[in-house]
Amino acid sequence: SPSRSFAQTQLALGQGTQAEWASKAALRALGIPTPAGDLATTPEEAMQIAQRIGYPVVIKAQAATLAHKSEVGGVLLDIRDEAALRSAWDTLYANIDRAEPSLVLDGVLVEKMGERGLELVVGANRDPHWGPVLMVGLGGIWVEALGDVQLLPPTLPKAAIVERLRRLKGAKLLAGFRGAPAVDLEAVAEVVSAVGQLMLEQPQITEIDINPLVAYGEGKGVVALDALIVTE
Amino acid sequence: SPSRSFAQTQLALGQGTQAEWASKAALRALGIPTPAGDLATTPEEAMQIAQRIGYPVVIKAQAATLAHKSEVGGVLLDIRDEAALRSAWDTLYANIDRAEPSLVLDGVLVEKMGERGLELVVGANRDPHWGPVLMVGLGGIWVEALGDVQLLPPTLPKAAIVERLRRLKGAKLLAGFRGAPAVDLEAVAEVVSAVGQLMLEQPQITEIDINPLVAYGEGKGVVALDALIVTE
Amino acid sequence: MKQLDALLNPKSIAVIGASADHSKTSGRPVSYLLKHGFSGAIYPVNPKATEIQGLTCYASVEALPEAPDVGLVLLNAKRSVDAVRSLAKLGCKAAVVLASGFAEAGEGGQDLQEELKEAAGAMRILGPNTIGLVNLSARIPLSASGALEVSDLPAGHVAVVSQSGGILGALLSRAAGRGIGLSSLISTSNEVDLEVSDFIDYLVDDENTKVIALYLESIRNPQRFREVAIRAREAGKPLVVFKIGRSEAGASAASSHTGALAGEDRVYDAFFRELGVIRANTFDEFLDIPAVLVAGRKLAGRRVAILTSTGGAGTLIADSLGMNHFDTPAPDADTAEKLRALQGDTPTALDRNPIDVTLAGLQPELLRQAIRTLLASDSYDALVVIIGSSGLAMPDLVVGAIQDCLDTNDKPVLAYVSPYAPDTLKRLNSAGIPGFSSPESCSAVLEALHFTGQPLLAGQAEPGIA
Amino acid sequence: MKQLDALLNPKSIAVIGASADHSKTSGRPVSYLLKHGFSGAIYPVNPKATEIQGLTCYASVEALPEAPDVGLVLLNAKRSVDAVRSLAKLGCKAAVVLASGFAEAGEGGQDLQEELKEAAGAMRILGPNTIGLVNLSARIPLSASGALEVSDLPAGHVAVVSQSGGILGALLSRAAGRGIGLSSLISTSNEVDLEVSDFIDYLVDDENTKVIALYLESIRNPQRFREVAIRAREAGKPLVVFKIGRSEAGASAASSHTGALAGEDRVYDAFFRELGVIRANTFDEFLDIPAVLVAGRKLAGRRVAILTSTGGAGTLIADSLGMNHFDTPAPDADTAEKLRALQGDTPTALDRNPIDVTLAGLQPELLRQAIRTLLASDSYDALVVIIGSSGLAMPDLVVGAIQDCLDTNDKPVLAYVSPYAPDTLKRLNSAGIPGFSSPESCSAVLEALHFTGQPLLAGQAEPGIA
Ligand SMILES: CC(C)(COP(=O)(O)OP(=O)(O)OC[C@H]1O[C@@H](n2cnc3c(N)ncnc32)[C@H](O)[C@@H]1OP(=O)(O)O)[C@@H](O)C(=O)NCCC(=O)NCCS
Ligand SMILES: CC(C)(COP(=O)(O)OP(=O)(O)OC[C@H]1O[C@@H](n2cnc3c(N)ncnc32)[C@H](O)[C@@H]1OP(=O)(O)O)[C@@H](O)C(=O)NCCC(=O)NCCS
Ligand SMILES: [Ca+2]
Ligand SMILES: [Ca+2]
Repeated sequence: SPSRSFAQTQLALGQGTQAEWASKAALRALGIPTPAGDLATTPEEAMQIAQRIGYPVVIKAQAATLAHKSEVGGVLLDIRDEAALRSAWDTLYANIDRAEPSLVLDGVLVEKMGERGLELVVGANRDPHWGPVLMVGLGGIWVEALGDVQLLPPTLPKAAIVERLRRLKGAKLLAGFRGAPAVDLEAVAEVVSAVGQLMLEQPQITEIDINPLVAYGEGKGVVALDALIVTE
Repeated sequence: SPSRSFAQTQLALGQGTQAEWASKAALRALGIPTPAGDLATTPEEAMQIAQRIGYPVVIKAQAATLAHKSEVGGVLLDIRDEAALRSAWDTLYANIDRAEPSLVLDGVLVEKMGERGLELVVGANRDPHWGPVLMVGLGGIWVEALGDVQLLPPTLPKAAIVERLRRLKGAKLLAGFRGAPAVDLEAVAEVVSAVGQLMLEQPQITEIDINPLVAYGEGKGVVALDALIVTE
Repeated sequence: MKQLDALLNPKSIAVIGASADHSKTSGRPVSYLLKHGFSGAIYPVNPKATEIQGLTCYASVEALPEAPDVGLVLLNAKRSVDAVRSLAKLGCKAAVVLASGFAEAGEGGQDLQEELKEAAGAMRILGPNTIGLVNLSARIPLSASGALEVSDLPAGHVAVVSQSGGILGALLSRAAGRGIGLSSLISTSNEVDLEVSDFIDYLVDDENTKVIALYLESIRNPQRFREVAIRAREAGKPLVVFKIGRSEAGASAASSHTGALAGEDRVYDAFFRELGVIRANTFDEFLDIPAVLVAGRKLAGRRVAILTSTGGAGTLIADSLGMNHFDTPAPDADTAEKLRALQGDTPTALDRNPIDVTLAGLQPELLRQAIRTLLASDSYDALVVIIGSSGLAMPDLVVGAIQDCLDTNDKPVLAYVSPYAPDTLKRLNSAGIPGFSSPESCSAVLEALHFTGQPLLAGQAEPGIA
Repeated sequence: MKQLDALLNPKSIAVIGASADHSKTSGRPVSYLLKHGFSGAIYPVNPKATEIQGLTCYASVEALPEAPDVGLVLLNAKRSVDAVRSLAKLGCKAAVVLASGFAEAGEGGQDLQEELKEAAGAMRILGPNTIGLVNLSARIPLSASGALEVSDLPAGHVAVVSQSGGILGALLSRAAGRGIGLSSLISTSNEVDLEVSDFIDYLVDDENTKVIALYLESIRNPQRFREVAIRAREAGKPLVVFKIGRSEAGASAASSHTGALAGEDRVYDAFFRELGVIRANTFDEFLDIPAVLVAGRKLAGRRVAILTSTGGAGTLIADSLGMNHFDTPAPDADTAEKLRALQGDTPTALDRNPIDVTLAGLQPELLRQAIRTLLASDSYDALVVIIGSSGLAMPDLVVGAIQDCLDTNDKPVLAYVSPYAPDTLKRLNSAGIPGFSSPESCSAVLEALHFTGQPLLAGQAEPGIA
């Protein structure tokens, strides 16, 4: 459970925009679930990781300066075996080379392919006056085209966070819309709360963006599929 | 273009809820695009149709009383060749047999698999006082979870329909959101207008529901992927 | 049309069941007719009296000396049916039936209402269950509304048609209190015969009426409403609607998306918008908007100048306008130059809007010139003048100064009164300057003006065939 | 706290730059102090006069016979700095600086404001660019606001703190006009020293204040605001906020979703909600809501009884409440029985709400019993009494009848006045019965009561660490 304090962990964040792997490591340290996986710098390492976590996997190019990795072919999904992984590795490096020839990757994040669920967004930034502000909303078009988010103070207890989630315009989707299971709101609230905690404890963090946070049925938790932390 | 009058066509609608194929035939008569395809009563007919329109195809069980066909396995998508079609045919009949043993199908609609685009909903019903009322909205969760629709009088000119589409909460999605192409609003307006025309000319129609109407990029038109007409 | 003219402009009125006791509902109409100076013939009818308020009282309808243009029937429901039958027989043109106990009272009442309809034959009926009507232009009150106790009801150019009798009285009183002149008020209530659309149709041709305000519960015959709404639109007489029944669930049993989503109120909304009918969102707006429309000025864009002598209120108005997507740009160089010239030595910041002309509130000539400058400026489509407590000290002076400038052009000019000043608001409206005490009203009326200025979405909105 | 007490409850006041000319801003404060009956020492200071309004006038601050509790500084910006320095030196506890031309006037003004801060030293400053403050409980006006021209400003239990001076005058005037009693009004404006939060902190301990209304442009120190808001909450003194700056684009350059979506106003909204601070959506609500909260009655649920003698207005209120998700259930059998017993022979439909007790408006005893019955009913959490034109004829009678019933229990009771009747509204509020002329206000105040009754989302909302 995400009750650990960030300060208790050994992780140190660098300055500026953090790569996904580093951002996820920080979130994991707080108990926020992320897909099983690790950073690989060679195809062999990638295969060892995949072996350990099991196929299908996804691979994602990692570099702090690589903002929209999927748009340049830096994310490859649903890789089902060693052969596919080996060829995907080459494809990914070729894609990056084409799009950003001078970019040096930190490596490639090899992760267990996530199951489908309801996509949410959880974020935080600092208001110049009020300090940390958390944001939670339904993912994808909901947040982007509709601005359907709730802003929250960083200290809100979990019950209050759940109550706020229910105020989203698209809240029906959380409650088990059209045969889908009701979403694990407790787990979502724990993530929001942990993000709030992180903002309070680490004043050098200016932004956190978990997009998507995939939520599953009640009791089944959530997984942060992508994450971004910015520090100053 | 959907300027023909329904009355000029030879089509006669039965009474009550019309099956998808009959509903689509009525819409087609007005010039509303539907996927290429036809009704088959034997696997052989199905294969002839598929041969003609080209793979991949979808097959859909047809009967006026079959309201939620996809929920009982009555819709099978992305069938890529003859062998797959033959086996899908059997699967579909088996599914229907299991779910509704006493149901006799009109046949099976074999259609060209539609390309992905932006899903809209276009509908109409009769207000007891005002008469025909048209509805247009973004499809899927937008209309269902959010009620994001515009209601329109049946006589609204196309320019006004386009103007109303832009008032949808999710209107950003129409305008080419996140790199997607701007949607062919003219074509959407033509469908809405044709549905209005149909409601005015055919007082026995109580409801029309096109869900989804898939819209493509500007100049690329729309296709009604599913349709339902109810008469009294 | 002619029949309705007899109802709204009668030369002779029989008051059936008129009572000598003013404390009774049936005692009021005759006194109101006298009090507001009706100059035609008044025939009280009551078997128990020979004279009422100095007028000869007749024992029965049959005993009347002539067929009156209108019979105002103050009897209970059952007796009203008989009186209506007698009036129709006599050749009376229209009757107003106040009694309740008809369709609104359930099944028995529904039957009685059918009887009433039969009894009337070709004679027109307003009501039943109505509080009547008031033709303020001609000062003819055919009503028992207590709001008629007030003597100085200002006549003007806003007509009110209400499906609720109680609301008619409230509107009569509120319009008078705010200095908004009305032409006619009609309560249609049960609409056994004459309905809202009939009066819209009539008022479109009424030269005293420029704006028609409708308080609606439901429209019985939308097709007809559509026709008259289009007539009104074409005649340049805006319709402003306040509609209740907004909270009802609406058509719920429907199986399609359209059915589920097309709640009754949303359907009204769609058709109102199509027809160019302005919908008031709050009850206050229901008078605010007509008060502005009746001035007949045109809003060509969304750029608003705010002229103030009190900082706080100007900012408040600017914020409210901004929330509603109006622009409040700073004066252009030319306009700023002209304003600066007016101010003389007084240092003034003219790089902003609200435009703070510190002394303007106290110097009418300066105020006049500032208003003219802003109205004439190509940077603005409308002007809001803020009246603070200094202006309040000499309302006539400020009101007069604004009034003097209205001939500059026909851009809308509103006044926002910052302190509590009901009398100043009344004076403003009486002078043809729409005055408001809430910032949100300023935004709402400008939005209504903007909507009215738009071409109809539906083009000529050819009525549906079905 | 003590320092603020000297500012709000001074025993002696020096008015620096007091003018004998009442037409000048600097001529007003002394007359207002006299007019509203300030009983302490008033020391006008002006080198050009020896006497002002019968009071000895001093040539300079240095010449004052004692260190005053408060110095009210009416000089221009530059001179104000000197006066403040002299006052501080003399041992004056607080100064109010009216002059504009400080931080709000750009860079030069910003420098002058720094000088002012230095000059004040330990002495507290209200302003500059303020219209001052008014302690209505103790009848001490330290202000030049023209709203003080009115003599009968009702004292009460709503405090107003405003970042705009102009709005302070408007609120003073509007509250008086509506019969809403205020405790203190303070305009903080430039906040060189004392800021809104300081006054919240003070007013939480002020026994005359039950509700604190805040007109805000921006909060300089949200952390401190959070602390005092929680103090107010714990003391049971609701904060009601009207905040402008709602239309600004907000933090736009941010790269994350949160940044893009967390517009400044939405952030305020989130924190206000967390802290239990009620946000008024319209300027009218900014007085409507305090008027209800100050009555101190508790809303336990969302079921509202509407008692009316005029059909139309009752339906209008029911519709507005319904739109806002309040329930208006028909009376339960027991309640209906009791109401029927009151009505005697008069046939009344008691299967519905609005509850139409036809004669109640005219028979005070019947009205009283109907009110008591509805308040006592387990079916309702609140009551709206509608006053129609009949009630208007004898306002004292209706107001008195409602007032008599307030002791039944502590459910909220509101009055909606259907006709135009500003005096009746004033009388109602003065009698402790929140009265409204707009249906939307009734819904808004009930919503505010509901919100106040909810436990704080944030629990004890432990202030953030960062
Ligand atoms: C309509 C209303 C005024 C009738 O009053 P009423 O006292 O019930 O009427 P009645 O039929 O009993 O008699 C009224 C008078 O007419 C007289 N009368 C009786 N029969 C008569 C007849 N055939 N011709 C003329 N007068 C007659 C009676 O003698 C009585 O006179 P009085 O007052 O001098 O004693 C009253 O019922 C009322 O106010 N109802 C509510 C109406 C309403 O709510 N409308 C909607 C508003 S929103
Ligand atoms: C603050 C304000 C009242 C000062 O008025 P002013 O005339 O510019 O002030 P001055 O400094 O020139 O002098 C004022 C008076 O003080 C006198 N005075 C000058 N120096 C003085 C001194 N050192 N001590 C005492 N009196 C002095 C002057 O003789 C003059 O007296 P008179 O009026 O009898 O001639 C005026 O500038 C004003 O109203 N400003 C706007 C304030 C405002 O908007 N506040 C925010 C409200 S929301
Ligand atoms: Ca992402
Ligand atoms: Ca479908």
